Amino acid sequence: MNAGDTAWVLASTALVLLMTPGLAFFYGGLVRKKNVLSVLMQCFFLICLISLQWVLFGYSLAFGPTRGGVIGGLDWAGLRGVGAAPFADYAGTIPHQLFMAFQMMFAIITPALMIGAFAERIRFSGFMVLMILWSTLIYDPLAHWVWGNGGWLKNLGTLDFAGGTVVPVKAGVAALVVAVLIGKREGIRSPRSPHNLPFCVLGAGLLWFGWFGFNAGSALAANGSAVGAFVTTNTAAAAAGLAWMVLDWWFNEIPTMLGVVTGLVAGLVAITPAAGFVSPLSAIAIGTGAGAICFYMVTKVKAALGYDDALDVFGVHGVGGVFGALATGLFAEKSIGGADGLFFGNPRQFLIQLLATGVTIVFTAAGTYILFNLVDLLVGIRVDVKEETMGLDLSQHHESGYTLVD
Amino acid sequence: MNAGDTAWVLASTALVLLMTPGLAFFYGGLVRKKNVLSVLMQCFFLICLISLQWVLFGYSLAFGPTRGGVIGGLDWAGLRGVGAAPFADYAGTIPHQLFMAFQMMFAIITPALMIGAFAERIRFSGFMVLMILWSTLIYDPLAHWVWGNGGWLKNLGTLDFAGGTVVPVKAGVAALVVAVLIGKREGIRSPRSPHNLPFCVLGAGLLWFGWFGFNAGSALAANGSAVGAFVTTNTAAAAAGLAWMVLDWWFNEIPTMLGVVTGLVAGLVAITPAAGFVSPLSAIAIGTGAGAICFYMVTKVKAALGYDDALDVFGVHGVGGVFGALATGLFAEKSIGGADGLFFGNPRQFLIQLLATGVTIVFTAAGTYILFNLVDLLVGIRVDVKEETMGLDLSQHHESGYTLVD
Amino acid sequence: MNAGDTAWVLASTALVLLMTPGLAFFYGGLVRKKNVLSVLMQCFFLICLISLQWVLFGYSLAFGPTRGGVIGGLDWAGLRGVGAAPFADYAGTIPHQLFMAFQMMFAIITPALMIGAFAERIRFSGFMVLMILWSTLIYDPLAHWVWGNGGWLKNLGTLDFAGGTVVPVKAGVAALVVAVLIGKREGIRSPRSPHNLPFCVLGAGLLWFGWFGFNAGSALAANGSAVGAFVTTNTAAAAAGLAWMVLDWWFNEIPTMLGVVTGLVAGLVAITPAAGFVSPLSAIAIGTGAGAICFYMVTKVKAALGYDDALDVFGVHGVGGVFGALATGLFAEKSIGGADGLFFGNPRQFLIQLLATGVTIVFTAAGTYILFNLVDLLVGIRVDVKEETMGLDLSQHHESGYTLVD
Amino acid sequence: MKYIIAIIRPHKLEDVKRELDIEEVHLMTVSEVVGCGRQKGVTRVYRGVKEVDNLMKKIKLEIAVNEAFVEKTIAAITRGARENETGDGKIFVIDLQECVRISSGERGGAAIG
Amino acid sequence: MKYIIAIIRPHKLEDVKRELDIEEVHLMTVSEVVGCGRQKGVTRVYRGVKEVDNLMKKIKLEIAVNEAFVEKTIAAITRGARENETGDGKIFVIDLQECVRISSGERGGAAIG
Amino acid sequence: MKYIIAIIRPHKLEDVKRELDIEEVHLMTVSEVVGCGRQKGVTRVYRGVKEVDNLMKKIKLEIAVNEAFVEKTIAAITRGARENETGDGKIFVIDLQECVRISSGERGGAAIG
Ligand SMILES: Nc1ncnc2c1ncn2[C@@H]1O[C@H](COP(=O)(O)OP(=O)(O)O)[C@@H](O)[C@H]1O
Ligand SMILES: Nc1ncnc2c1ncn2[C@@H]1O[C@H](COP(=O)(O)OP(=O)(O)O)[C@@H](O)[C@H]1O
Ligand SMILES: Nc1ncnc2c1ncn2[C@@H]1O[C@H](COP(=O)(O)OP(=O)(O)O)[C@@H](O)[C@H]1O
Repeated sequence: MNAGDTAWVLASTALVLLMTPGLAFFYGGLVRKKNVLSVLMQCFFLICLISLQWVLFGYSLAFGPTRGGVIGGLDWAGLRGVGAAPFADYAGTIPHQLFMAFQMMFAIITPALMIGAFAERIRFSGFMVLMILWSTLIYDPLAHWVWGNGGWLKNLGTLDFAGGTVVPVKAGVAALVVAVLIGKREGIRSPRSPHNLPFCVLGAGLLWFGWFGFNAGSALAANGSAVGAFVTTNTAAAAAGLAWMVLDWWFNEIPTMLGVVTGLVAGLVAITPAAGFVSPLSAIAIGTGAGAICFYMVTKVKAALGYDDALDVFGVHGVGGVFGALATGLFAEKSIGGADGLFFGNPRQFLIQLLATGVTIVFTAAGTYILFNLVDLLVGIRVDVKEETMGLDLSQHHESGYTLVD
Repeated sequence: MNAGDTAWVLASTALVLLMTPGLAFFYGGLVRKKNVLSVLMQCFFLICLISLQWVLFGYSLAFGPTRGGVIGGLDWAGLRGVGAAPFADYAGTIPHQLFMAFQMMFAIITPALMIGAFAERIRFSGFMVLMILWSTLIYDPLAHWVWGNGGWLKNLGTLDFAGGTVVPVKAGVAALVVAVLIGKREGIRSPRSPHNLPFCVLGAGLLWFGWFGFNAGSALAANGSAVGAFVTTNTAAAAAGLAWMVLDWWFNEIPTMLGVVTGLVAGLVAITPAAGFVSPLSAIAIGTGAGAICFYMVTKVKAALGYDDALDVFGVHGVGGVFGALATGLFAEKSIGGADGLFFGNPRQFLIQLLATGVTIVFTAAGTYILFNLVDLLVGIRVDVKEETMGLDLSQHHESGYTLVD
Repeated sequence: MNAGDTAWVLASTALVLLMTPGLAFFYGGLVRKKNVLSVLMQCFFLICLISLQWVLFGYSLAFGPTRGGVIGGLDWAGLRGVGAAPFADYAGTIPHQLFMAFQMMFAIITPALMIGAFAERIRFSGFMVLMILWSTLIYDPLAHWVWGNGGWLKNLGTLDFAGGTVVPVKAGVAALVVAVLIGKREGIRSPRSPHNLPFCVLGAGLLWFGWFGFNAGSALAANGSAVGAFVTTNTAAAAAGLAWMVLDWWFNEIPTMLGVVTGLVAGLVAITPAAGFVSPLSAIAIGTGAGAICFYMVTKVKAALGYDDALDVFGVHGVGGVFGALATGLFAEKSIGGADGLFFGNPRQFLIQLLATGVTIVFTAAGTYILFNLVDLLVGIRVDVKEETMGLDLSQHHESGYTLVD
Repeated sequence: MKYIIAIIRPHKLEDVKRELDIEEVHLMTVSEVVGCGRQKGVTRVYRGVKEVDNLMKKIKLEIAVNEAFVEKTIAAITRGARENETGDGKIFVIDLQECVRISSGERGGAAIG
Repeated sequence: MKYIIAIIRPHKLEDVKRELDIEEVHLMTVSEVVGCGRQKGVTRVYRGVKEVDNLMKKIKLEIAVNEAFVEKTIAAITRGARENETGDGKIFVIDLQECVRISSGERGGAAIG
Repeated sequence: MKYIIAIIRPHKLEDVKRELDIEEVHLMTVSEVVGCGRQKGVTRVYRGVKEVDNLMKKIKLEIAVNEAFVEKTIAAITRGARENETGDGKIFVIDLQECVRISSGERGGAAIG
């Protein structure tokens, strides 16, 4: 065990925990005043829920001794045997329990990312049931495939530095499915101004800060790989923020604050699978590409298709994630992370990335579709019109974000 | 000296510093608009004040060479002799000055916790004097007894991983005493809606984040004990947040955002003395218990007794802290932290915990009672009615939190 | 390479990144509602811009192999050769790329500090061009002189622990120059109440938190020097916050929240160059001095001179920085940081500090003057009156911070 | 001339504006208010304690019109705001003596539109 | 019918509502305003610079009532809001020509309550 | 007595107050509103999508005055608020029947100032 590595992964785990409150504010600032708490509540509920689920059985399902490459066994349920000693197959220099905790934070933020898609119209009880099922039946298996010891996608040689396939692609695709199935918000004809854009910016700042833990922490050590991931993360975010800004200027005469923070989040998403595998200059390319593609998705494609992905989870996380996963297969360099991508002479890697991403998309979409319908039948997922116009804060939580007169 | 341990404790110290601004927002969001700055101001004043007091003489009183197990001598006043070399009796692998700084952050947040009890009606000058005296005459001696080399409670074998006795119990009890003595707020017949619940949630997020430093940092090393404390901390917070949510649902038909954040803070409080001594599954029990007991205190007992503990410092921190200190004596496991509790065959530990908690309560209550009356006599602790209805921001600080027209 | 040191500098780098969002809120809360986004936007734009500039060529200009002590060569452009191996001349125990990333965050926050001076009236396009030029032509060379291997001021023996000369002095002086040249805000006869003082306090909290990375991270290792810098940083901030509070009380009958946070930032600024060279007791002196001098500047001198430094960048950062740089030459102690100051019998050090500060002031002022006029000519730096009265959020970014009706 | 004050449900603002536009009433002043009416209030929970708050968020419209527009305006607001339930709101009509357009100094009916 | 506008101190809202309830006046519209009156303003300090701000936070009530209730309403507001000091506020009474309940289309005195 | 309601541009508040002070009109109530007028709205961009919002931020003044002050007040507001452009705002004058000073119980013209 190495104290330096442990110190960095401890700090990283705390940083990734902070991302979910950051995300809560990033999303919370964008909705209307009457729904701000519902977004925060969903995020905090997920922190609490998954923290327990993971300790009780989630970690074991995702990372426990494999059952045929498909799912982990329950051998580690309740963290039995997951203690201070390192488990070398995952991380040889830090306590096994720390690896577990670090992964927990990923399991928390993935469903949290979806919240933006069905914001302002989901029933809290339906949300709860959906999330419990989704985390267990979709997230945990997929995590096992890509990251678990013996997982079949891992065995294929998929590159996914910090979970760009598992986390944003999955969240983005599931978000799209739910957004389409739950239907459009009532009476929203045009985008509504964010009720508190500074909150959104605060959230973006915390996300950027926390993402260093997400990506550089994924090296699971305080070493050159962590540093490399740190630098590519920062670089891609910056490039994507600027890319969005330039496109905003080009198409709308002026750069916007929301554009910059949206862009930078797209960049963070896209660099995630690639962080430890690519050079800083490739990170500029990936970031710029992510900014541009997500801009196009959100401004053009979404309008054309007409689904109501309230806060653009699919457009930013889904699309950015897919782009990043594929870009990893293009820009990876053996001298940096141990494997080459297409641009460095290894087309096979690109095909593997394509396959892994495809599998993720199909499995997530199908699973989410089934779960949604099941939960809708049993509990009901959408609030009724009265509750929606009144706002979810009052109707689902009997609270208001702010006082009007006090 | 170990660089990895030093790195983690440096990071933890910064994290614990951040808890006080986090607390400021947790509390600040709950008061009425006209008092938000007074709460923030009191928190920041304490950060500044105790930072100096601790360097000048507080650390020496609390941790300096003992005078009969009762108080530290002034040998280390002005940090004389407290330098880069480790002081093995406290922490053998990090600079002595770092141990001092880490403890400083605890000395800051303890009185800050009390602010919620007398919020919206305390005179700033009275507050200042009370806090200077309280920190020096109540906090420092008690810290010496429990943590100081040769402190009499420490010698008895009290278990207190991260200060669950010293910090929340003390703050909670003192808060209750002050809340009762200062009297109820003017014209508050029913609970007032929080003026900015998102601020409160932001504060809770920062507290959770910072609490990793508080508890996992208390291992004073980047090792398995730190990791264990990290995991139990997260688990207990999650369990307590969910427990409160379920009770809210049961009694009030609906889960609330304020309920979840209140619950999770109760969980963080309760796990604090136990963090490095119990298993993650015991942490679930402790968290759930803390959530339930604090819910009961705040909704039933407080209403029955009728004191005006404005932001429930006693109900959440005091009660949660006492519960946690006793639970440590129940759930501690030798294989984890070196000592067994009642449930693992060692009833003596439970009795020690009971004694330490009892001593803390009696000493704090008596001392706070005396200091309050003294300061009230000399300076006056309560604002007059005019100042109170005008709001403390304007009357005590000549400022407003927000512009109405700008 | 040392994992513990790497862990701490990784964490520090993330902390320093967070300072710029912190600064954004510190400034953003102070302006009027209609300009809040413009301030946030400028801060985030700089994070993105300098992150790329630094990777592409900025780092190489500032730290690359020297060309005569005046500027770094482009040998390291695009981070060529800046990899995982340590570069011993800068930091022997952490990856070279990490040193680069840590320095990047300094290059980001320096121009960001200036934003307060010309807030509420700068054209965004003019701002962009000015910042690109300023960073490249003023920041990078000066960084080279003071910190670069072979830089001429470094060779002279200037003490500057964490960039107190390069960062705040430079930003403060440039801010004053721009504030004077751009002219006063329209229709501002008296100070305007901050539109959201809690945001300002939030920003101050994040700044304090992040500054631990800035100063203690500058040790570039997790060692006694880092711990010493950590403690002096905290102490000076506290002393300065209290100093301002006392002066506020003295002159205005009452302590203010804005006063405390302004004071503590002044303290953080002043201790920066001295952090690793002075004792905690000297830090109290430096902090107190900084609080007092900045109070005097902001309340008296500024009013007398009549320039419109909207958020007192010069009064707090410029003056605090100069004071700190000189105080380093007074209070430095060989036993702490390897060099003595005037008070410890080495007047030469004070003269060197004087020279370095003087050079910084002259070079920055002259350079900023030229760049301002150039950019004003080419792009135009000030918005027209219509845009100004409408607010920069709407006129420069087509957005509003908050909804009025939603 | 009349000064019309209408209190409506917040989410009806867009519908009301659309209906007013149809009637060629384009000018108005809008603000957020809280209303206490016959409508049963909302339940709020604060740390496990439940209570009823009878102040509901509403939108207030102020519209100055010439006599000829009064009934049209009332009708348009009613169409846009109605859900046929308690809480839909009220319209108040007050006599307006004078109206001045600041930019031109015009007065009376000419200044109103 | 009359349209009554009252400006009161913010912390008096609950007292005024209680007094109005006693008089069976339950309906009203409430908003936050800032008032500039005879009351000496508040001192504000901004970074060491002191100035007096004469805009004070107030609450505005709007209450439409039938003639029979006018004096009762004025009396109730006065009882609830009075501290016998400058700054207590003002009550303004305006003639109300028409009142429409949106949900039912009722008009006049019947719609008011 | 008259009840004057003025809608002005936000940044003109200080100028208007100064002009009113000159005319010895010191009392008023101020609030933030959004206005929909002839003034072309503002363009807003939300994640790359542009739209025009015709609700502009305005300041609303309410000033109760005795008859003798009506024209002076209108003139003062006009002087302070005018930029000679669409969007400058409007002034509405309504008949005020009664005015009560809460602190003293005074009524009518004596209570107004
Ligand atoms: N007499 C009144 N005076 C002032 N405001 C009123 C009056 N009656 C109703 N209102 C306003 O209209 C809103 C709707 O009134 P309410 O009684 O709930 O609905 P309805 O009349 O449609 O049943 C109230 O919240 C209040 O703001
Ligand atoms: N003539 C007026 N026109 C409009 N509002 C007024 C007028 N007089 C008073 N007000 C409002 O009433 C509030 C209280 O007035 P003030 O003169 O301070 O109290 P009082 O009349 O009780 O001495 C003011 O802040 C203002 O909002
Ligand atoms: N008929 C009206 N009824 C209510 N408010 C009005 C009316 N006309 C104008 N306003 C208010 O006055 C503001 C300025 O009106 P606008 O038409 O833009 O300016 P102007 O009349 O000076 O050209 C509007 O934003 C609105 O708030």
